[in-house]
Amino acid sequence: SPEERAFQQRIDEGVKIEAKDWMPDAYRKTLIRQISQHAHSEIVGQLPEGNWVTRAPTLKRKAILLAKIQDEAGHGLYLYSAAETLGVSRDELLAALHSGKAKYSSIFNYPTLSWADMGAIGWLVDGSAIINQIPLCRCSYGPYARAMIRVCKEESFHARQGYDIMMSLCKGTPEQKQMAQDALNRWWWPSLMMFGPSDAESVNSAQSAQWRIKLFSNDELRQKMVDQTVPQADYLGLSIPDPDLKFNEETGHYEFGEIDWSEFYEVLKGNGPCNRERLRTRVQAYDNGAWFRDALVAHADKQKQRSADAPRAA
Amino acid sequence: SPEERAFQQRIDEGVKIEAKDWMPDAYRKTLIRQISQHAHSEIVGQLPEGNWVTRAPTLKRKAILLAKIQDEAGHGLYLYSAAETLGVSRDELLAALHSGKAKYSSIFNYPTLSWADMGAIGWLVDGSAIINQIPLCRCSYGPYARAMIRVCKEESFHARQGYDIMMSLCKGTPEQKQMAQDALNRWWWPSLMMFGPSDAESVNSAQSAQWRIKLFSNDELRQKMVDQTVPQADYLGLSIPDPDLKFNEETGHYEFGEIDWSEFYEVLKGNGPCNRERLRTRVQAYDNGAWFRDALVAHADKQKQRSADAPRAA
Amino acid sequence: MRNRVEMDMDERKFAFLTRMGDSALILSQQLCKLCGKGPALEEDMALANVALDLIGQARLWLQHAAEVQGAGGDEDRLAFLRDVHQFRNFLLVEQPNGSYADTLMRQFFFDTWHYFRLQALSQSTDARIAEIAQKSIKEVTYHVRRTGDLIVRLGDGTEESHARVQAAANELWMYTGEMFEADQVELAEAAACGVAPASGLRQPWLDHVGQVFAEATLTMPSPDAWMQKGGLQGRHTEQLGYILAEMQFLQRAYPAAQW
Amino acid sequence: MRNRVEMDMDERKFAFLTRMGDSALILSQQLCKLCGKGPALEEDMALANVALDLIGQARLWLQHAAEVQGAGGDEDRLAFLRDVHQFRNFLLVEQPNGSYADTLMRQFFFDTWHYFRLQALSQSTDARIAEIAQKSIKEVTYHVRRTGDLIVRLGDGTEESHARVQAAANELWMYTGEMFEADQVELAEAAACGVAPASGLRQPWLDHVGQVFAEATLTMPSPDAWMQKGGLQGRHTEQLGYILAEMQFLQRAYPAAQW
Repeated sequence: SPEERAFQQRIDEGVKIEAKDWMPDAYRKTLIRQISQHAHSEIVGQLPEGNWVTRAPTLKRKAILLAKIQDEAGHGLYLYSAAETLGVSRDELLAALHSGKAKYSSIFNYPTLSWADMGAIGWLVDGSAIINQIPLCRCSYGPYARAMIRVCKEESFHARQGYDIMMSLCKGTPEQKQMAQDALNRWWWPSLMMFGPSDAESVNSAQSAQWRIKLFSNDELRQKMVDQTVPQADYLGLSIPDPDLKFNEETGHYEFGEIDWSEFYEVLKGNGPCNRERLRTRVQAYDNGAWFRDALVAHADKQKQRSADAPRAA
Repeated sequence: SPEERAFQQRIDEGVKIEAKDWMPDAYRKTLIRQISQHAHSEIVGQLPEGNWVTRAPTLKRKAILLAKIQDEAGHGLYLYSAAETLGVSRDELLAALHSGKAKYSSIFNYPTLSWADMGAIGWLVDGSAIINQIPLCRCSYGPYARAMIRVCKEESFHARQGYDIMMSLCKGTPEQKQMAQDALNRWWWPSLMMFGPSDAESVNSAQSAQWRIKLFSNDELRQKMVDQTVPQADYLGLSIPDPDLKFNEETGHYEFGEIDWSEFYEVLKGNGPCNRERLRTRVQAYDNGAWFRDALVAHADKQKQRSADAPRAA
Repeated sequence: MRNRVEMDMDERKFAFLTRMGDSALILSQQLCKLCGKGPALEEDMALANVALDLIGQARLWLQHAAEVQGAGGDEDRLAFLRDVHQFRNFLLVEQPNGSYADTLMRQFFFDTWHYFRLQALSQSTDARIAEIAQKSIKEVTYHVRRTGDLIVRLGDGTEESHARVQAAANELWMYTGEMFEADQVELAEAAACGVAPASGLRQPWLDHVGQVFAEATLTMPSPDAWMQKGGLQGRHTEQLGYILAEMQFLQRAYPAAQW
Repeated sequence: MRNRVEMDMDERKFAFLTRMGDSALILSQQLCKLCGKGPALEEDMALANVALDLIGQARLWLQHAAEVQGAGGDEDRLAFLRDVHQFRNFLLVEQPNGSYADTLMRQFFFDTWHYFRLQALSQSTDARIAEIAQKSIKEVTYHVRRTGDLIVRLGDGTEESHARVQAAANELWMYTGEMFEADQVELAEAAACGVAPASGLRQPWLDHVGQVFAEATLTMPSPDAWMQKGGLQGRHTEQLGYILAEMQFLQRAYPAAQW
């Protein structure tokens, strides 16, 4: 249709699409899915780290971790708002999350088993997230692009904090160093899987690329993550749990071993170590909070009624 | 009445009253109150010690403490059974406990704040309980007297275990010794109050004495406890938190300071540190277990029905 | 019944400072448990915010306490290496999070006290105490406004919310008296700082709570009700041991480590 | 993905023994939380009884493990001074007590495995292992009978009790597969003891559970369902850290003390 052609032309010219602009239904749906999935990931992503706030080893580390989790809640807020510009409500999105219809990043279905996981999550998970998200700061949908700019700024801060935790552990006692290595062992492969299946397997990629809501392929981004992370691990004195990992002098890239995608699909299907628990925690929090949210609405209604009933008081 | 005279005569001659014997209503009521209060105390008394089972410092201590708490549940069972011989059901007695109508020993309304409290409770609380209970092994009501014989045997074992914990702490590090002293400071006065108000204040004592369900006065028993305990504290190297305490060479007894009965009455009124919590824990346990108890009854009914429906199978 | 020990000036100041720091620390620790589990995203953020403010304040008080103590310790040694009987926080703040109504009521009772307390201490003649109080009161002014506002909205919200906050108030009331206890430490240190002792905060506290409760259509429990005490002397409820076991695990399990 | 480390015989036996001991220890620890809080006085006593048996067994396994390790440790050092990644218990036993239906189902799944396991080990050519197994199986024979009986009565009790135990079974099922994992340690040590490896217990376990479930009118989840693993390698669920923080507090906080 002519509308579609005009729409695509704007995108090709790098003009941002805004909430009130015409857009194809599929573009809208794809964006709602992608943004809300990202928002849900921020919300659910509070839980694995929340698991260590009460056990942070120093008051300073506790404060930093708590501030980070608070940022994640904030990212959730921006992103739900960005999704809302597309004509869907936060309540609808949460309902989809709670019913299991909407997804969140599978990485949060792994447990956090030691303090070093707070380092590994910052370093690897936030590191991967940033690589995924930086291109999105230039994506075609304005509200999403602007939300991502804020998000990325904070995420890179988080990644640095995570690396700083790893650094302290690696400079610490042998037990601490082992804690760090163990965390790397557990989080390495799941972090690589965060970029999604290999491009060959990935549906919808072409269309999303054309719409400029996906700017690089999963494999390109994954390679970027490996290239960036391996030297960091070397610097920490930690070994990447991949016997096939090696630097290719010609390409200037690290080659890495086969990813066990069966694990990825199992976690996606709900069989990760924490899927049930994460979702249940969120649903319980929401359900337990119903009386609270209802009360705020009821009070606001009463106040409105009161001002309506007492016009002279104004 | 002639029945009453005959009844009193049997008691005076030291003949035990049994469940099926005639007895005055007031005797029955007093016993039900006394025995059930004692049973409730065993049940509620599991909680302050249960608070440290998960934190016992060695596996051996954990096992000993757990076995002790199990004994207390057992004492509760004997005592409810003894009360049931007087024509009241365990469910009725529990209902009275849960509604707050029936009492349990106020001592269990104090919190257990350190491992040393496991020692102090065994040493002082069980010690006091034994002094209270040994005479009851000779009380006029047969089922009660027999239950008390079993109870006392185990209690004296518990008191020794408690003293053993204190001993280890007092021979231990300065922190451990301080833990022991702190526990003694907190449990000393409440343990003295376990014997009840001074005889002058005590109602019903004369009648109970005549019926031989109260064989010594509160003050006599309390004095016995002090006389027995002070040398034990000396041996541990701990000081009794009573500046007025002194040995009277003439009487051969320890004189001790004024008891703060206002505290006793506050705790009795429900204002102890843990009254609300203890009762709530028990009520919750009972309420949460309703479906379980109902199911066992339902299953038993089904089984009965099945055997009735299939007479040939027999 | 307790043995009285004469305290020197540093011991007294140390006790005073840990009372301030421990209550902030334990309350923030309790809020940390709710991370990502609040009733709405906005509440998650607000809770984290309050918890962060309280951790920050706890660090200032405890770091100062450690310096006064002069044993080479620091905020972390005080936070992570003392046992229950050495903590001086109010019993109020160690009470469980319960439902969100309990969490908010606990916070409202504490915030109100905290506000008046910091207001007084910011006039202290002890420059360091005044400085910490002045920094903290900016944050706490926001806390007390927020919780007061929420109590009003929930009290005057639905029947259920009204019942919940009323129950929370009744439940926690007996832990509020301790905040106004003026024992030797309090009296002497308040005098040394040139400020009114905690007992002087009781009336303003009752007034503010009464005002908010009235607007919230809640019944205020009797000011003459029986009050639990002991936190200031290190005699706590059974809750605190569990809180510390969790909070202190890493420092206890890896004593030689730097984090 | 894990680095394989060649184990010598003692390391292997140590791993094997801690697997036995840790599961007994952690399960008993979980039962200890229920002290005085069971649904009936008789259950309180039975639970305490089972917990006592399991503590006793844990002590035997861990004491033996400490001797094999030969580092001068003992049962308490292993119980109280290892961190999460060093524990080798099944994920099953660290799952929360939940409702009493969850507690009983967890126990039933474990008891059934435990029974067959001890039956096999009591024939071990390793005399010490055989001895511990023989002592334990007398107790566990009672445990498995008791829980099987209760599952039948609750499954075939009321609608509510049926729903509760069914939900518990569905919930815990994914933690049962791990009990039959036969990794290097298991295979080599079973061979050394002259007994069948844990994988051989799977069929008898399924048969017994199936039989009890049939009598209880419960639906048995699929044996082919996805199973969680990791406990045997020290990769646990998030539950264990909290369990240990509580259990180990005193030994960690007072490292020099004798109790």
